[in-house]
Amino acid sequence: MLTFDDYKGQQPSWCPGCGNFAILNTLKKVFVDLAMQPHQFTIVSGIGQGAKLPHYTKCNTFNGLHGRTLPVATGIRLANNHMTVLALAGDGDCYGEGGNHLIHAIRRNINVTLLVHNNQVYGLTKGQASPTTPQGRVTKIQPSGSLSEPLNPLAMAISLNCSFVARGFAGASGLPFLQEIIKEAIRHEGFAMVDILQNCVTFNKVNTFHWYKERAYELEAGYDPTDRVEAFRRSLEWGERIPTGIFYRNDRPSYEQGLTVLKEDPLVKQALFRKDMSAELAQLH
Amino acid sequence: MLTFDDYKGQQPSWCPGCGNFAILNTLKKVFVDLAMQPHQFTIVSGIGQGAKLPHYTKCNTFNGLHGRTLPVATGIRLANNHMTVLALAGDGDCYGEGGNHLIHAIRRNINVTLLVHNNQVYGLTKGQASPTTPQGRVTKIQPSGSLSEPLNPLAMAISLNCSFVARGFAGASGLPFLQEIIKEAIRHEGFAMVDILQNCVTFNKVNTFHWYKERAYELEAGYDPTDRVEAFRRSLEWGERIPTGIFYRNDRPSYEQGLTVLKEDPLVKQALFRKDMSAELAQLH
Amino acid sequence: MEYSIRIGGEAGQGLQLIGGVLAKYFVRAGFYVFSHQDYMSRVRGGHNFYQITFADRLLESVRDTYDLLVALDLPTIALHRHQLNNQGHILYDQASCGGKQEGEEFLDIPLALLVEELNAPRVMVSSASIGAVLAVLDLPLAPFQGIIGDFISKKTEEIVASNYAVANAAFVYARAHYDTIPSVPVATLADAPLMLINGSQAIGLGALASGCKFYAAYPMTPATGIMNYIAGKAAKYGIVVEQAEDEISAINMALGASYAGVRAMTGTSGGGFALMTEGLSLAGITETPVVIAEVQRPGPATGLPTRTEQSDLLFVLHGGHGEFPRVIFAPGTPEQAFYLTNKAFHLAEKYQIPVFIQSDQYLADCQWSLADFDSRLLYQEDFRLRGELLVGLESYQRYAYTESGISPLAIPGDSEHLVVVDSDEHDEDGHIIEDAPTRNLMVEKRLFKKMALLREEISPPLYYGEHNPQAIVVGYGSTFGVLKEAVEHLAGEFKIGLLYFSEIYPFPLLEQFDYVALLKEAPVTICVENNATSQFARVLHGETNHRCTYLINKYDGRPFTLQTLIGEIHAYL
Amino acid sequence: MEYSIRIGGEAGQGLQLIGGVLAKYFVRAGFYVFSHQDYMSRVRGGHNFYQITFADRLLESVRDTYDLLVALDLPTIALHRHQLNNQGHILYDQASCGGKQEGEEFLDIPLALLVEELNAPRVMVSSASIGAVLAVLDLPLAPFQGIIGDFISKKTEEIVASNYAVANAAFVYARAHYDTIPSVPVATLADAPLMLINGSQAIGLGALASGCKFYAAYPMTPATGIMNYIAGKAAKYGIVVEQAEDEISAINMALGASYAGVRAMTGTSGGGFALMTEGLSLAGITETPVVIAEVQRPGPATGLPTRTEQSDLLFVLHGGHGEFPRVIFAPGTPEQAFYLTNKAFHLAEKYQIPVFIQSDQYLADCQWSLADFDSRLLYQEDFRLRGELLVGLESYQRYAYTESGISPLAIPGDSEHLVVVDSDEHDEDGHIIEDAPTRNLMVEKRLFKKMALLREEISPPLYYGEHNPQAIVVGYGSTFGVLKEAVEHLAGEFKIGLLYFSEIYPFPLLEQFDYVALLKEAPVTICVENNATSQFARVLHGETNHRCTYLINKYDGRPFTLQTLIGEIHAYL
Ligand SMILES: Cc1ncc(C[n+]2csc(CCOP(=O)(O)OP(=O)(O)O)c2C)c(N)n1
Ligand SMILES: Cc1ncc(C[n+]2csc(CCOP(=O)(O)OP(=O)(O)O)c2C)c(N)n1
Ligand code: SF4
Ligand code: SF4
Ligand SMILES: [Mg+2]
Ligand SMILES: [Mg+2]
Repeated sequence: MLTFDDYKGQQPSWCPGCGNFAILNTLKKVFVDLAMQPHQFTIVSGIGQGAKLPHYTKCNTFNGLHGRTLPVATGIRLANNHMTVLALAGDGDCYGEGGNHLIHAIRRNINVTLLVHNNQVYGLTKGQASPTTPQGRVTKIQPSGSLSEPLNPLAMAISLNCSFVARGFAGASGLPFLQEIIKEAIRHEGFAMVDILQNCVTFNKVNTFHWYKERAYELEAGYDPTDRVEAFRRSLEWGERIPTGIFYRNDRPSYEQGLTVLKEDPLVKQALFRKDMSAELAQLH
Repeated sequence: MLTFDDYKGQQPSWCPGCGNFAILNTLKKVFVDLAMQPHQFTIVSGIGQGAKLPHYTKCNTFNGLHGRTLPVATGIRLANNHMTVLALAGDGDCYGEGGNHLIHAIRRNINVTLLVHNNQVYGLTKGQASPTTPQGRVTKIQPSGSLSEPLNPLAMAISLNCSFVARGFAGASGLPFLQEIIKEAIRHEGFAMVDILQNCVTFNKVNTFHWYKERAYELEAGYDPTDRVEAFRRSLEWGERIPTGIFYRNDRPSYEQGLTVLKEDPLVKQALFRKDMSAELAQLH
Repeated sequence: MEYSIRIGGEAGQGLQLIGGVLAKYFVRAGFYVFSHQDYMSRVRGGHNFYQITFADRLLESVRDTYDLLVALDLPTIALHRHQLNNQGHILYDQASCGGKQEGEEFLDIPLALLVEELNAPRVMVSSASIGAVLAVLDLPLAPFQGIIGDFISKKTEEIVASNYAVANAAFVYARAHYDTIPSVPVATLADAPLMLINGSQAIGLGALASGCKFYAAYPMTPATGIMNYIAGKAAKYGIVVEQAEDEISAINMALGASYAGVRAMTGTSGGGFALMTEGLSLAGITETPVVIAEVQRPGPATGLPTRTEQSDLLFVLHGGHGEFPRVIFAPGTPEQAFYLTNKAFHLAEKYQIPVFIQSDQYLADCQWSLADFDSRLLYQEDFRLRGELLVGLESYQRYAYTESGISPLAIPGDSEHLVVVDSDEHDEDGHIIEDAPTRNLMVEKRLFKKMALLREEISPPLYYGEHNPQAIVVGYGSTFGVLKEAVEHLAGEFKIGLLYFSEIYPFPLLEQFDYVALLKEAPVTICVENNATSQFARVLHGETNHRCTYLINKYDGRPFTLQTLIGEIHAYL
Repeated sequence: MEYSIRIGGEAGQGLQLIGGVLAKYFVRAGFYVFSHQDYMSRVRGGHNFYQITFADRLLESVRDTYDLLVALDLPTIALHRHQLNNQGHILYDQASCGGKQEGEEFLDIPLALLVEELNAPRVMVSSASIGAVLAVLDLPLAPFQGIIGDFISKKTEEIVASNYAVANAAFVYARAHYDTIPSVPVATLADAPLMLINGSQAIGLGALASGCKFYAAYPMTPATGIMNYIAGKAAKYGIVVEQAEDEISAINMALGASYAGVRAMTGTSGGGFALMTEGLSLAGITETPVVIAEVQRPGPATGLPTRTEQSDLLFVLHGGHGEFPRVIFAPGTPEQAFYLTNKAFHLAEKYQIPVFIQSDQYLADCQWSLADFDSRLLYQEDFRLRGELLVGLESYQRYAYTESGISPLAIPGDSEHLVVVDSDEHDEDGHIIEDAPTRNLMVEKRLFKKMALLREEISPPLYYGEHNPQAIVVGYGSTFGVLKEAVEHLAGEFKIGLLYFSEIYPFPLLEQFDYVALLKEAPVTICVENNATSQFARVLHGETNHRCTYLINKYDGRPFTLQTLIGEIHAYL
């Protein structure tokens, strides 16, 4: 039996009070709950504060480029569909630099669990507006306030018929629920996106832990996550009340399920070389 | 008074029967209707079959890279917000390679009219699946059929609160309506996306002109394009019946309206150089 | 004996079918063949041509002139008749070329009419053209039947028969109206029949033969041919071929797959490669093996998208931020392409680095007739930490310092050992570091140690020619064939040699062959490149300190053609 | 007189405030100042330091050792005490450094306690440190009051007063307990007060002074400083500063804005530049002026994101597919950065090309004390077809062939003439073509003709030193200051010179200054670079055929420091 401490990694370099600690601890609990052996899963991350997380636990790790988590995660799954793959990214990473990959990972329905550390700001680069930053927020680069409409990742994912769309909140009160959401997301066969509201004590002085805490609530029991239009409607709720939970899910087949070459074995387990190329040569005669 | 023939450009290089001809002619009619002087508007396009269009009419033209129409169009509008800017792109160009720019152009609400020549295929590169290609479609690269869920551009735009979202059909029956839609789109202050169903006689043998014609219908009179959830619901309609028309619009301010430095004059009309830098130097003392 | 045919017309008029079938026919008939395509960036219309030379000896380049021009439209006649050889002929149909043409060279065949008379669909005019060509060349029609099926999408017996009937009608008509033109002796080949193969297929085949299990790319001319080929074999070989949403994704997917334990590849042209350079740098710091086919076309930007150029060498050599090792191969024939693709996979995995196969539209699309490749010559060695190597392994560090700089490459999930890779500078475990000593050690391990060993892996350049030549022609990549034929031609008159590089970087050492001494001693050295700025000559100078006496450049999007190149070289001799 | 202070501690402990205020203080006090920051890629924690040297003569580099170490935590003492000069001191607070430290060099000041006693917030420990430092140096506290306000976000009178009170408490305490350490004579400057300016500010200022109206970028360390500076001035200067969704967008936006008629710029670091290379090539073929600041950090990939390196030179030189002209400047001081940014805008528009300002984290973040820049030296010429030039203009072709290769640059919408640009190869009108003759003409116009003229625009390198030196040190870019100080130091003992390049490409001609002859005649030439593969030495060889005798490289992410570099050069003399 693996315990929480078995997932201890490097010393985190986050600011004291950063919401990333809660996400890290919740994840470790999920690993314990699901009895995930460290070598049986891979965490892919980009560049940003949240993206440092895999170093702070025990797992196979691909800490790649800013914005490019999902292509790497997709490549891993296609090469080894027996590997559990989590992708961790910041809101800048995943909705900014990497926005295109998100769209297409959702379309593919690749069996990857995406956790977005959404602190509504670029943390590591010191406080610029991110795609989820509220309109009007003043930063060094936007001294008269950010002008763009903040991106609603849940609505967008639902519009793309993402097979699992959820939001969690990384504050004490929200953690047990977040833990359940992430567990469901990992268990889900197909692409699962969990947008996690995370405070940044240093650069986001508005959407603080308390700000979220006052607003976040759980989608009511009896909420039907299979109704796409209703899910869309609920995803638009933002402001005084912010719903968390699994907004939408469907059971369209995962990408891997559609690939006949993966029917028997993952690519990585298949024969390496084939000496006899004569059939291919003959075809060219 | 400008006439249709005043917009004659180079000889088109499209296949006979290609839906792009209808789009070209409709556009020229729009130019006539709106009395747009060729030098008063710029068409930005990417690389693809539809993207060749600006050469086939008369206008300022920036025929740039595959996938990068919207950043160029945005740059033009920011430098000169008195210029009418149209962006033309293929479904591969705009929803594939350029997907990220679409998300963020919508968020900005930059005053650009985007026309997507959506033939559900990569035309210029000879028939690969595009983001809007139906699942199961066989191509050279996808010999067992395309696996991804086709992208629903309207639903995605609505989820991003795009301020003008429409679909047109480039077949004879749909042209007068398309013409009206494009006119509205150009008149709209803010980002306007028009997805145009266009046949490709060479590489899309399924979604032919007739296939579209049988299915396309106009959104009913009395349809309320300001109801976002309803617009989302209608945008999901696809199959035996395909709605066309203006699905959604809102009047959030355009990006340019929010920029104080553009309040008086476009950048391009502002003073060029300032000799006296002493205030800035003094600040460094 | 040597005979050239140029078929000209609009896109959509069946040039590829006519040219493809004829090239295959000639190979099957026992000739050596070389074919070349010149096409515009459009699907219909415009002006394109397809040129085939066949002979009784190895052919490796495009001829400036031809013996038979098949004109599918009037512009073809206007554009190409001046390059017809003496006694050459122009085969055409009045109906598609604006009426009867006057002149002895014209062979007037009512192709469209013949098709109509048989109630066959108009597209079968292509088969009629083929029938007429074969008749004119006095070659039998029968083998056509076994070939045409491979070139049409719906290969039913009925359609094949119908094509044959049409071809036959034209064949009979041509026989009846025109004497057969040249006397074409069917060459008898000593051994096995030849393959007809282009560079894209050769690279694809090389990938299959090297255990490639993953190919991710975004469509881009002229690189798409590789993807098409591999996709066609994917089911059989157990390969995932993934059309990515963009090139950034393509290379990152390939890195993900490679990290997960399979041999992975991507391919693109210059514009797509530009988007991959950040991922290339990621391969560099994470030490993830990857093979990249960069298939050049004339730039900058969209440039001339369906044409050829060798203008990305320095970009591929220096692309990506920061400093890391790489290998670049630039094959000159499908044969080189096949074996070098195999060597690319071999070195990529052995050294855990990105390796390039740099090709171009010319190599990608031209067809060579070649003997079968020999699978026994392939590198097929697995460098991963697998099976027995894992037994009892106590600890594992992805970036362990070693004598060679190469750390053991484990597969995540294969054992309890974790595989941690990082785009930040890292320690032996793969975790982020910022201290100077670790950084220094990692640069030494990753860059200096590996580069030193890599140099030893590179084969010397090829040299054809005299021992003490008056002049040496220098070249690399896809110009191999035309350079070789040109030098062979000039060798009658001059003491001349060809120094040819297909393994470009790192530059070959001098131990096995001191080509620098050879260059220094030659009174004249001439570097020939399909670009404007002599990129290879600059690399050569940087690596060897030798500056070539003369530079021959071509940057109009067209390949060098044999007779013109002979003339250009001759001018410097 | 020269005095160095190093302040060490964790991110979040106020290093930037302490260092920033002190540097400003010393400048205002009439000293020359040089400051340097060493920080980790994290917002809190880790280990960072800030180093300031002040003196009565121009300072241009980092010292290896220092006279005063301000230790905000215990690791600082452990890590840095060994580099303390003889008679140097360590100022610390027992409370934050794990208790009392034994040793004569320790100056123990209860900073936290003093803050607490005043009921001031903990962050004000920074002001206390400053007060203590000033006391120790025997400098007056009063000027502190006028400076502190610029360094805190909420600049109310109350908070300023409170900071002052805290500083004063520490000042008084230190005065009471320790003799003032060195006798620091306040230098008297001949003329105007100096600016304290870093490379980012200088580039930003250069952009303002050159009529830049559009700056698009994606945040990336260490390039963000330029964007911050310009964003702060945008309202005043009428500039749109756009945070793009990615770097691809940033460069394409800049090209759109430039096409539309305004001077446009983008900036990024290596990884972001990798993503811009396709757009760079687009600038090349469309002939769209653009200025690109490439601010280097150690790669590959994420590398050491907050540190310094000169490892992207060859990437910037050869980045982008296809062949097109470009200019690269690599300034060595804020002064050079300012004037070269201006020249970059000038040449970009004059020749309608991309021009680079290549900087690095060292240049970006270090602060120099410099005299005011002189606006009269600026290029401020408008090359667009505007106003009178448009009157009566009958026709317009964006890519008209001209003697110089430069076609008139019109602004869309300014007249009835249409401006058509294309990423495909095009004719004079800007429409797509595929024929060979037009292609050749365009390559000649765009590349050959312009490059020939561009060469004439480049200033010769700088040379400091003897006429017939025994040894020449060669360098480029941000190492200027340390090279100059090192060579000045060695000049006492050796006949030595410094040959320094800040205008890198095209390479300077020899007409004005035959630096190649100089190099060839010197018995020893030593190229010093902040990278692993001697990229500049390779460019130098390619352009001049001169190979340096020795190469000094540093690739640990840290800049060269003066004494160490002197030692390394000395070893080769
Ligand atoms: C190509 C590229 N562009 C820019 C950067 C610089 N960069 C690093 S992290 C980051 C944004 C961080 O924001 P986010 O993704 O929201 O993560 P957070 O730090 O807030 O957790 C940026 C812009 C980079 N590393 N690579
Ligand atoms: C960076 C880059 N990648 C790939 C290409 C090749 N390419 C040109 S057009 C095109 C797709 C065309 O499809 P679409 O955008 O749908 O336009 P259509 O031809 O169907 O109108 C591609 C992949 C390119 N020009 N640039
Ligand atoms: S800057 Fe913000 S996101 Fe980053 S570690 Fe600190 S609190 Fe967390
Ligand atoms: S290939 Fe299709 S999209 Fe392209 S021109 Fe032909 S019909 Fe139109
Ligand atoms: Mg964030
Ligand atoms: Mg399309």
